[in-house]
Amino acid sequence: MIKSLSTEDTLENSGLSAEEQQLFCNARPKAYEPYPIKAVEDFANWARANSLWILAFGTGCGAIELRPLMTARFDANRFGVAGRPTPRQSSVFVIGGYASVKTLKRIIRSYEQMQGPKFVICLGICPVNGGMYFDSYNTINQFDLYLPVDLYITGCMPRPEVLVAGIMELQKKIKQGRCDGANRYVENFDWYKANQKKVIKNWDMPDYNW
Amino acid sequence: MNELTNRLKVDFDASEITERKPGLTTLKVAKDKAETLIRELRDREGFTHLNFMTCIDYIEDGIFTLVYMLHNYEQKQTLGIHVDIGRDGEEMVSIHHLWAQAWTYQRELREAYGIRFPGSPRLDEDFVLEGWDQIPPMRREFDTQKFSEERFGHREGRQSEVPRDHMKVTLYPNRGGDEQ
Amino acid sequence: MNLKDLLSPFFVWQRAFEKPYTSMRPTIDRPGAPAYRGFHINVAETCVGCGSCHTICQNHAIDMVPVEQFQGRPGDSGLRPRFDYGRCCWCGLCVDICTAASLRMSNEYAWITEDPTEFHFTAGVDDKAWQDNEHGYRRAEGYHLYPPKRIEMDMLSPEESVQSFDEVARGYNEEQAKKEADRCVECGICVATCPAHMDVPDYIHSIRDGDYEKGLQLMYRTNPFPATCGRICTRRCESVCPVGILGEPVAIRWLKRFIVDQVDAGEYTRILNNDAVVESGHRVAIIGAGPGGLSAAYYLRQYGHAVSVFEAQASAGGMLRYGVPSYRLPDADLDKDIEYIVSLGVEMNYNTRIGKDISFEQLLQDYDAVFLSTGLSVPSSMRIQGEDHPRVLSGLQVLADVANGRDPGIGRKVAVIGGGNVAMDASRVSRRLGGDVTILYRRRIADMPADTEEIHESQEEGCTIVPQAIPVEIVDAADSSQVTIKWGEAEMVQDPKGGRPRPVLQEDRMHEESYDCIISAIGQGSNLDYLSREIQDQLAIEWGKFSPGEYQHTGLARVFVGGDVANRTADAISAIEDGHHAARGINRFLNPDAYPNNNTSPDTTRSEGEQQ
Amino acid sequence: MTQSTGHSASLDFTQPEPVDLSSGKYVKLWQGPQHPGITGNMSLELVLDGDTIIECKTHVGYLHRAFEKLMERRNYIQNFTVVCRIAVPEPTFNEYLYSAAVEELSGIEVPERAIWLRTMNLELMRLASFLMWIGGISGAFGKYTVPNWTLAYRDYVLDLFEEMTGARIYHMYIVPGGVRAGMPEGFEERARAIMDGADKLLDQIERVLFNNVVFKARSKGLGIITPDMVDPYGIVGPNARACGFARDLRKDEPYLAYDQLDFDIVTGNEPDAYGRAYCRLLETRQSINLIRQCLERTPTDGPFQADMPNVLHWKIPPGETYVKAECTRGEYGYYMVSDGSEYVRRVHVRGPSYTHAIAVMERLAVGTNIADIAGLMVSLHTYPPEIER
Amino acid sequence: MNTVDEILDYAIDQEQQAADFYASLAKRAEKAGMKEILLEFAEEEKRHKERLLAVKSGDHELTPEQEVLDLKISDYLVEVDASDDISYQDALIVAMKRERAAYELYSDMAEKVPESNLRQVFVGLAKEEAKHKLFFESEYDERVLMDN
Repeated sequence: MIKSLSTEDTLENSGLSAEEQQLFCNARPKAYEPYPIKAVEDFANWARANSLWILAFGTGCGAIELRPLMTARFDANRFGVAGRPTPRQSSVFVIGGYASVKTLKRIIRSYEQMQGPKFVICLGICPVNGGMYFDSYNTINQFDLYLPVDLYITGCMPRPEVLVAGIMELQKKIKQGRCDGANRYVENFDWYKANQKKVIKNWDMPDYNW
Repeated sequence: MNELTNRLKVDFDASEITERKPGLTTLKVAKDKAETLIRELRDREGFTHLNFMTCIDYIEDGIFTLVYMLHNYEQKQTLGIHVDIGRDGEEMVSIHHLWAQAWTYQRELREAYGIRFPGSPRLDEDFVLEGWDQIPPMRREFDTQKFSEERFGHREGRQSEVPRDHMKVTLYPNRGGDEQ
Repeated sequence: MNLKDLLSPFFVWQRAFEKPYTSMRPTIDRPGAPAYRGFHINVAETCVGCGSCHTICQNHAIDMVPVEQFQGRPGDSGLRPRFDYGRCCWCGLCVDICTAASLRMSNEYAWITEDPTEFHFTAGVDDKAWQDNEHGYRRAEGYHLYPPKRIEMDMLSPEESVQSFDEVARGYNEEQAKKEADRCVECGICVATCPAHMDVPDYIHSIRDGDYEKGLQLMYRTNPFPATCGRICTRRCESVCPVGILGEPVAIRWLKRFIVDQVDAGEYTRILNNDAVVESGHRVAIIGAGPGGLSAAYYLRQYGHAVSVFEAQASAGGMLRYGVPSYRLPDADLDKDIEYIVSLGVEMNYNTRIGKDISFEQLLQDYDAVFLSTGLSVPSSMRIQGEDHPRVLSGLQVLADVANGRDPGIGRKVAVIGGGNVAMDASRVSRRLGGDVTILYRRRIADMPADTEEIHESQEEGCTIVPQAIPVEIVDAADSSQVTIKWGEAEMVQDPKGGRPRPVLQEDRMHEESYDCIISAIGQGSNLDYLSREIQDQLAIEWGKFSPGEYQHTGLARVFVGGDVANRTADAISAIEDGHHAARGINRFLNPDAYPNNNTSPDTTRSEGEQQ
Repeated sequence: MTQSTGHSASLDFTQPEPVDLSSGKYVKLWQGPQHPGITGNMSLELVLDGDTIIECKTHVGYLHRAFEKLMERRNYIQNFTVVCRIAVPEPTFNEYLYSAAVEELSGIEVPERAIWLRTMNLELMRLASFLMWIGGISGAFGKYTVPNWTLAYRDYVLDLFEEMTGARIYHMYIVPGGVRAGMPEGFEERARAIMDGADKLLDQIERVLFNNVVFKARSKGLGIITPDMVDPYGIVGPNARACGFARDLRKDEPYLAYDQLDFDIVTGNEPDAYGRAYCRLLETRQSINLIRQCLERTPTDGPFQADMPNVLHWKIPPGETYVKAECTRGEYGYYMVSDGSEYVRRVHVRGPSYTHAIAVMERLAVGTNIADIAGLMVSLHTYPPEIER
Repeated sequence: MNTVDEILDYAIDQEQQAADFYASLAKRAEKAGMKEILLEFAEEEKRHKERLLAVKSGDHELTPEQEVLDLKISDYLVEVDASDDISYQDALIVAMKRERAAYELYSDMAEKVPESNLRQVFVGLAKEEAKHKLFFESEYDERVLMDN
């Protein structure tokens, strides 16, 4: 099902005017290469795991439990978690439940702008199998068709406590060097793009954003 | 309220005047009289608040019923005005000049049902949808589950049995009312 | 701007001395509230797999999946709910609707995984950490999503009812019927339990829709005696109705009756539209015009076979006519069912006794197949001293006399022996004839095989039930028109081998009482004397009953059996199903080409197992 | 002080001509949906002249889940679980209004105890929502301390919800026919303690935030709603009350037990962001007061659910109704049409943000400094999901 | 009968006679299905015999101290003839009565013999017969008195 990465190196960014094409990077995404020395890579992973910066993008109702998470009661800062306003500074993308097609387009753009290594956590049931909105014409049903996901937290809504647990789980996974979502995206880039374009009908944006 | 509805009956041929509950009355007027009626209610009768504007799809009768819900703060009365229009590309008089939010409603109705309101600003801009390539989704003939299954798919691994059928197959396959 | 405004931000420092909000170990210190709606718990033993949770789930998050160890349990579909936590929204509607109260929720809420396909589990079957959690949401006392109590049926008061043979249950009116029909959860467990597998949820649905003609059509698919069964069915369906687990079961019998009562007999032909039958040219003989025989006749006519029914009595109906008193089943309603069956072109031969008026061998010669349903017509004997006293009557005889309009001559003071439906019928009939009735039963009231309603109603009508009374001897009374019974009290003793407790006579507690008559109603046996010894041997008879094969066929080719004489349950609905199924079997037998895998031949008798 | 302005014919709602961007003088800026200064998930298309906004267009639909369509496909009981998702900060209002509409159409009388429990729930919900909003407005003007207090304190209110209803966010407690459970044991004391703490917290917030010179400087005079805008723009709730309109559905057309509760309509006379914020602060206090009254008067026994038909095939007689309630943002309403079948014919959810976030926002934004746009938006208390549903 | 073995031989012989009785009855049985039932009774008696043989050979012990439930059903039933057209009910009554008679015989003997060892054997045999009686009485209670 998953097509391997094609040999072409550049993207066409089809659908954009020539003028706009110049504004974007035309190269295909690159996979992250671990440091050749394991100790160095382990150290890097330890550092990454302890500074998870979450992109401030409330894509759905899950955002409501992110706020308590970040404020005094659950105080995620002590786990090295912070909210960042821009994707360029963020390493964790929390998908707050359902994603409408319109939002999915913005999620993809934001995700691509994030710098690696980057991780995706899906909250709630809707990204797993459609959840409450399994029959809605405007929400996608399986988030992992469009972007790679590192961790799922079920619940509706997942409580802040389980978000904390999820973040700890993610940290563990990063420290073990098993969070390869971003690399999966690169390796199966064409497959992901095909899926994305199947649902996003007005694809008036670059194929890859950074 | 009775006085008012009686007058509307005479002046605007309002029909189907129904008091749904104390404080909520609905009536039906013809399409060409609707705008005048609403304007008069707003300017003369104190129905200054547009609660909302929406549409009901009566696909079996081939009509859309537009609903304008107006409220009078003084008398604490709400008046629902029903206007029937054809389902197939029929236009409706816009009321965007009467309330500031009316054009938003009209934009929504254009997108959700395909009803056109000539003169209404930004009518053809996308409202909540983006890149929509199907029939307007709120029309009753649009099957959202089928669409969702086709476009978004569902995760595999689900299978369910109907208790009654399961029991028939496992317990009494040759009996019951099916074989005749 | 004033100084206060400038200083106000510094009041923030006040908070430095307050108790901090921060939860130090959020994942450990904060379990869900005691009533939290967390992950699901199902007590799979209690669950009956009705699927109401599946029906109510708006997210389609619940699948009903077969679970090996629950297959084939009575009143259990064998399915259990399987949850998809990629769909569930923890609304708890499944818990609220759960008919068996087996489903609830724990206060666990943490499930984190990398694999989105993991979020499925069959609650109570798959091993999950929260299965034994004590906390969590469960339905509050007094909260229902369907009415737990059934709509009361109008009944004649006991004072009125003993005055005449008028029907006691007056039937639902439309509003009552619709309300009662509304209580059905449409699980269909009743369909499997009903011996005839009637489409209960479907015809109940037709009541809600007000479409009684469709309801009638649905009922005739499996039962050509709806007016009868709507009144006197033993309704095993209601005993398994999941609505009855926590509340009262849906009044399926009364609803069935309601549909029939709404449709005029004259309309039957139009509604059921049986004209389209193509005559097959085959001829089938049926012995016994009881529910089994006539049911077979009805369905054989559906297949287009010519049917001749032979009945020893002067009219059709068998035990329904001669054994069921008219205050339970008025003749008019029985006739409604029978007349429609007969109207389909069934040849009726009344007053014709096989073995006397025509021999069984003759039938075998003249017809392509024979269906035997001669029922149980011989009253069982108590085998105690003095049983042949002239003032000892049999319950069946009393009932038959009353049905035929004869006076059974019971006198005033009556004792009835037995605890089955015949005993109750005989008692209540005696009450109506002016008798003062005492029922002697050897076990406890709870052990009585009669319908609980029947027991209750007979008590209401003034019959005295003396439980744990074992008749020991019958002797002449001082008054020659009376008879005296000696009976002893019984203790219920648990049989070490299990089973229900057995009564043991206590010789030191004996009683003696004189009555105008004693009605013995302790059961019936079959009379198969019309069959020759050779044929009996071939038909495979055990315990005085046939044990037919899968399609009601016997060891003798072309002979099919059914009804009380061939089943263990001995009730009308089983007989009806036997007749229906025999019709199927006969049809298969007569059309071997259409059913290549025919299993109605004598070779397969009993190989498919006895019928349930 | 009901003050009806009538309808000002002079007000002009025609859309301005689009600005000519090719001149190079103006710059177009998209704010959102991925932007920390946006409430919820929506976006603003701004055209700037320097740092002044000269044109604003609101774009919504990022949270569109087609509730009204989905509700036509689910039966009456199933819908009750769906509706609360329409507005995350205030799901209870959806639950109540949906239930009330169904009850009105089917003629179900809700028992006394359920009415009180519902009232208390709605007020708790208002309290939680206001606390979150106060944090929001404070954050929008760059003061990040207060959100830490209010969101943490809101969590205590959510704890009360969790205890009572079994869930923190989507309570699904108010069900057609009544409520799902009574008050748990000891709830009253715990709730009172939390109310006392909330009172104290609000005093601190008033001192720290509302007296704050920076907050005052930035919010006063921002986004002035003139009284003649109120009716033509359909402005309701605290936004209207802040400019002197004493309109509150809880008093004007009392529902549930509000006619038995003692409170006054909060009005203000500063129709700017500060005035609206202060108005909401007072309403938060009012909610606390109302919750205390409810705690005192809610019956502790008796039924909490009306006699219900079997919900699996519940048909409701044909009819239509419009029910409304005063949520934190103003008139929240459900319009429901039934056609006698098991499925609702049409539900329209009327959220106050529909006009606040689009018509009002687009008008008020013009002439505002780009730095204040987040504050302006929060001060209108808009919430996108109730726009697009 | 002065030794244990003699007593046991007598009892075994009694069981064999019973088996023969049912077998001959089965041969003559007219009613449908009764043949099988009577043969089944004969089998049951043979099983009793096997048991006693096992006791004699020492593989099995009698249990005189065991309490056996007495349903007393047979006590008040009338004697019936073992006729050719015997019904199931009557066959059970015949069987119960036979077992009852055997039980009473052994009980009487137990009272009469002075030797406690022999007495124990008689009591054990009586208990054994009581069990057989219980078997048939339970069967009667279950099947014949089903509706009662």
